[in-house]
Amino acid sequence: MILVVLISILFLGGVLAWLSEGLDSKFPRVVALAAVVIDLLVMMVLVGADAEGSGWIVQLNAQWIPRFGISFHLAADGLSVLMMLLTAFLGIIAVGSAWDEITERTGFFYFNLLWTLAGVIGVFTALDLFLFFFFWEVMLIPMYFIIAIWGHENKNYAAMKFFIFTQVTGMLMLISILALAYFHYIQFGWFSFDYFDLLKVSTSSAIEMWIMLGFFIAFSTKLPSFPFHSWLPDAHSQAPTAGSVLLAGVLLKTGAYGLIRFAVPLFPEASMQFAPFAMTLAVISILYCAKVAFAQTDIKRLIAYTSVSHMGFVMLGIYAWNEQALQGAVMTMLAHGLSAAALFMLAGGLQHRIHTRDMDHMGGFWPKVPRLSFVALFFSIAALGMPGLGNFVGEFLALLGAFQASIGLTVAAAFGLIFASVYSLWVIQKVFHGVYRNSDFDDTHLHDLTRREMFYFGAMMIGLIWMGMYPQSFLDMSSTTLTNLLNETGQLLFAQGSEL
Amino acid sequence: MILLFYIAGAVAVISTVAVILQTNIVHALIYLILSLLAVAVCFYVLGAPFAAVLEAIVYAGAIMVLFLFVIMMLNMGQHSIDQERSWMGPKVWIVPSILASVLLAQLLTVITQYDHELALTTVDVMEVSALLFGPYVLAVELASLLLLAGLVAAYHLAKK
Amino acid sequence: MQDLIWLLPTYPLLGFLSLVLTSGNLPKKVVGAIGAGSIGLSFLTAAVIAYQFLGSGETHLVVEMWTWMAVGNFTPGFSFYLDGLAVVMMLIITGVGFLIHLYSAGFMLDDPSYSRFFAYMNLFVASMLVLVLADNLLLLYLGWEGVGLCSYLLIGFWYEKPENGYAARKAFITTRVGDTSMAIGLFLLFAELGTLNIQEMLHAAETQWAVGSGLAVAASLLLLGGAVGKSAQLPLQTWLPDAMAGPTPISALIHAATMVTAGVYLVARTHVLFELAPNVQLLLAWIGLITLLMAGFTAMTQHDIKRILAYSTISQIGYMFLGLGVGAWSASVFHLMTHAFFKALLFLAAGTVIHSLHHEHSIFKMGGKRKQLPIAFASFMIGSLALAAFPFTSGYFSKDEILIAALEMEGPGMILWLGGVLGAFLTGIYSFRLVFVVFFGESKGHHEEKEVAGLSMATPLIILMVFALFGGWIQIPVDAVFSHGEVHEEHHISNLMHAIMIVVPLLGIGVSYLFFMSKTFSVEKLMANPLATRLHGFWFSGWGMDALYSFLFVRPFVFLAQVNKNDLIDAVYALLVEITRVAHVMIARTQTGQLRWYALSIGGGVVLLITLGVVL
Amino acid sequence: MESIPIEHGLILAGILFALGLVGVLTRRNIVFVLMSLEIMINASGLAFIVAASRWEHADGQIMFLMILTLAAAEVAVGLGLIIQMYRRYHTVDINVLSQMKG
Repeated sequence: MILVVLISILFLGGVLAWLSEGLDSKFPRVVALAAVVIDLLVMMVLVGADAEGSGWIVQLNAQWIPRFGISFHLAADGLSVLMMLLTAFLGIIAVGSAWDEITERTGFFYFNLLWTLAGVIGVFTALDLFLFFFFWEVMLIPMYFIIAIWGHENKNYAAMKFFIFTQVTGMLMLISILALAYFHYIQFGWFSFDYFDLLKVSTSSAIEMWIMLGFFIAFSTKLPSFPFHSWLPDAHSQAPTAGSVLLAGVLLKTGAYGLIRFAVPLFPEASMQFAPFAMTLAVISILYCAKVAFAQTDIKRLIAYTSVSHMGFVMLGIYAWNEQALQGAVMTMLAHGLSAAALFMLAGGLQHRIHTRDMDHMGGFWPKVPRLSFVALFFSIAALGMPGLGNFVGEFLALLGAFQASIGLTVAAAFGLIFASVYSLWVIQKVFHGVYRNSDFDDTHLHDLTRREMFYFGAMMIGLIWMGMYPQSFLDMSSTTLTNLLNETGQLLFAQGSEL
Repeated sequence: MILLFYIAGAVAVISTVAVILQTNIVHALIYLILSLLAVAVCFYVLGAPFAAVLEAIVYAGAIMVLFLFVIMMLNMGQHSIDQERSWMGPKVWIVPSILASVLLAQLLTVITQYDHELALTTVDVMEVSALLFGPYVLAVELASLLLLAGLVAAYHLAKK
Repeated sequence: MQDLIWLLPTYPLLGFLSLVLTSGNLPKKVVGAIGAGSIGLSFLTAAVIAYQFLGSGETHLVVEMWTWMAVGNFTPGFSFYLDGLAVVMMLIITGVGFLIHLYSAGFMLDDPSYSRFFAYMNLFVASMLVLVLADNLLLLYLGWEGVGLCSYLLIGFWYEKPENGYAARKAFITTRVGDTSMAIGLFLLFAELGTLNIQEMLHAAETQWAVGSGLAVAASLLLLGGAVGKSAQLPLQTWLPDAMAGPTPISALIHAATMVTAGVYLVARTHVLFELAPNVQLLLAWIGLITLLMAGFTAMTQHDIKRILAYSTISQIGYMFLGLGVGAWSASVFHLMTHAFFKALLFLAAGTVIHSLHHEHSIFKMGGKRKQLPIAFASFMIGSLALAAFPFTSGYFSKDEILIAALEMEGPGMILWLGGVLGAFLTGIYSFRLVFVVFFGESKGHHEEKEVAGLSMATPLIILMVFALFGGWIQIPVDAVFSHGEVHEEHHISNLMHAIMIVVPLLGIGVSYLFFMSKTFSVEKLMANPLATRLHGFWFSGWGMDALYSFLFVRPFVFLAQVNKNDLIDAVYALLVEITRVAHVMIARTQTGQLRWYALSIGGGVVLLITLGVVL
Repeated sequence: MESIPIEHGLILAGILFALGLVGVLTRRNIVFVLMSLEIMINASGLAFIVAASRWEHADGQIMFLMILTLAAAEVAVGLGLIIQMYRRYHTVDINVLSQMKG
């Protein structure tokens, strides 16, 4: 029941925020903040809760369309709770980053923001594939509006690209879901979209591979992974800051979550066969996007490409499919959620201050905005995988696990660590170091971080340090889920590393 | 009887050619009626007297009268004949003629594959009606609906 | 008291945090007090701990803080491990570190970013202490990366100059290449041995791996990669000379005394692995030898005072690697310590010189400064003597031990020894070239300068002078650490060899004297020879390594990145869009709105269909 | 018993159909177009009658009746449209009506 409450708070909060705009254009943000904060507080109930042996902390299964075996099946285990916490936390951050930035049609903006969050929480808890697909779409459409209405100069193109990429691949997933339900019908004589039922479906390996690919493409587009990543830089560079925060921090994680929860467990054999390709794609993502990132001059595009690069570690970890690798993937998701969100907020903040995203026009900001610079330095360092911060734990564990699956690919992926330092330091050099020159832009609004901004960044910094120094609190939450998944799939993936 | 079929067929073809070549719309309409009547004769010869009668009454009678009314309403005089003439330069004939002859050639090649003599047995009204109000009653109902829809549409469209 | 070992990195870390959180709002005196004081506290604690530890007779001590992460059987902890080696390292770091902090408090006084400087310095010391005290490789890696980060931040400390930023990035990225190799080594070690705890890992390696087995070779090679990156050895040595862009105390602390020797520490710490892979160990020796010679030749040609010292650092670390390579573990660590003394001394003195002469770096624009800069002169004199291994200075003892160990080695030992002796000869030349050019001869420019040396700057110099002179008599308590690897026996080295080792550096100094002091030989004449000119140019550029790497890695990377700036993959999707758009335009053109055209199309379509029907 | 080869009947239908097509494609006056359309419909009706004659059965005639109904409805609507068109554009030239171009 608590899951329904969590989702409906956001849905209702969204509606309420929209309505409250009629009273005052400043009300929606308060309503939105309240909704997300309440959501986070309610979620805390789940954090300490005991899970049964199965790992499911809370379940809700109600009939929805029994004719086709579609049920309203929500459930949360440690992994879901972890992802939901990230969602709510970044939700607060996103509301905060939009606080002053969004001044037009605020009601509709916060409506979209909250509905996206509701969709994401739905995605993280749905255990009926039809319901899952429903939430998958719910988080997509409001996001489209956020980019298309409050975006920057090229917003329509970016929003459309985002929409088409996710929608087309979402369709592939829908086909796969339907095919899976159909094969369940063939095998058992009745329709079901329920996760646990579909786990039992067995088909010929060729069919399994095709259905799995449908899921894989949808999830790896969302992740995103090479070669489906090209919507991300456009979407990020055009989206308003809050949109970027949600996109990088939360929406990308739904792809990874989908891979962990659905793509691999539903099709263990096909995934096993496919793992070398997936890992290769992950490595290409890591290296290729790191290289492209380095060449960018638009700071938001640059960060977007680094996102793709980092999410490559997630995919690498997932398809290595052992405990260290999976934990690494989850940790990377969490840590990247914070660090990428923070970097986008910084980029958004800079754009808000000087009205440009072009790094060629920046330089020498350190003495002008020391706090902002320090924060940027911190998160860049986090992004390049400095030990002691969350990203390192994630990437190291992912690589450590991947090494046991494939030595060659892991070695290649490790080069991503070098590239990461190349582009991260390049940003610092271009923007904050060097000589300050203000001929290129209007610097009247170039002021240091405000108290409110410092609060948000401080929270994220503490989060990252916590993840880096004592990741155990997070690892413990997801470990039951992950070990169960590993046991269910029979420790299948090539543990000996001889495959490649 | 056989001769009648061929004569009627020739009349139908010639008058149809005249229809599409005519510039005066009323003349064309008369030729069309002639063509339809000739086809009605063919029907009769082919053993379908009921169809022949309907062709004469409904087609040549009712539908063509409708045309006539419309032509009268539009009230196009000599001006329109000149216009028609100006629209019918030699160029406009080329592509349609080629296309039509290709189509005809194709039809002919397909048609000539069948080799069957038509016995010209009369199938009279009785048989037709029995079928019409037997197995095809649903089709009749649909046809009535269609006519009703046509009626409503025509009324609506012709309204000012 | 020994359990309080965690206080060592905590003090500087607290210093760092307090300086960061106040973000430069504190008065400079307070900043200096926090910055140097935290290290001073660390040093005191370290001294007490060392005293108790050595007195207790224990071989090692583990202090567990908390489990860092526990994933399956991967359970590295935040745990500290103290043994003789760690004691030596922590004392060097806190001791020399404290002196350098003290010096910096005076040296950096005019800098507007005083607080930022000490914040980074404190963070560095904290990381470095974690590095040497870590009981597992992952924690060591934390310190390892932490010092790399601080090195980056401090090289680029004066960020307004783009070339400083470039040098900083170069340093970080080059060492990162090595770090990545080390990280892969960690993966391998964990995958094969199931633990990253150093002692357990070494024990497991000894029992599971045969000598010379492929895994041992791979693991030790990968770790070696990390070591050569951090310690600026061939082939990753190019960053260190550029790293001199940072403030001089940084060069003293990070790029001479502590961080660059982390590689030596790592190899010494995991020496069991290297003993399991004799070929890699030999490679270590060769790397050391080649590096020390290359750097020695280069040092002779430089004229930036700090670059000379930088190359000399590379060269001295080459000695340490040579020592590691021939199995003289404790000798290498010993040299590490003495080097920390005299090189810190040299750098700090160079800082005084540069500071006093208004940021003049070129030695040829100095000259005859021994009167004006007496403390610096004394420091340089003593430092250079130690560097050149003048008998009974600290450098003499440590270098001697390494060379003797090389000589005793089977196989290529003689060649290694000869190379080492040649290196000593070069060291004599370049170190005294510096002294003679800067402090003797006629005075050039900057006539009226007085030495900038407050109490806080002079004290460390004097203390370091004492250690550089007499540090060679210190007994380092590392026997227990390397006990099973090293056979302690009386040296059977003939007196002739001893004599050679004593005389050769003196010869070097003599040559230097003839060229730069008495001008008996003229450098100009030598340079008249085109071959010499070319050789000079080649050495001056650091054997062309920078150009080579630029050609091999930097430019292709930048080129590829620029070529693909707009993301080739996006072009694929753009092509898809373009095809759709063109098709749309073409098909839209058929929509003429002309009824007859549509009818014609239908007719044509029918014809086509029938044709198809007939044909098929 | 006298008889006609089936192909003759079908050929007649084919010729009429082709002529109707030519008319539809050439004429610009919409009334002529509609008339030509009638010719084509009628031709297909003829084909059905020929088929009915072939099988000596009434089904073909019923189909003709259906076609007849269709033609009646079509003409009614078509003529209504012509009137509308003439009211709005004062012309019967179908080329004028090309606003639906892409």
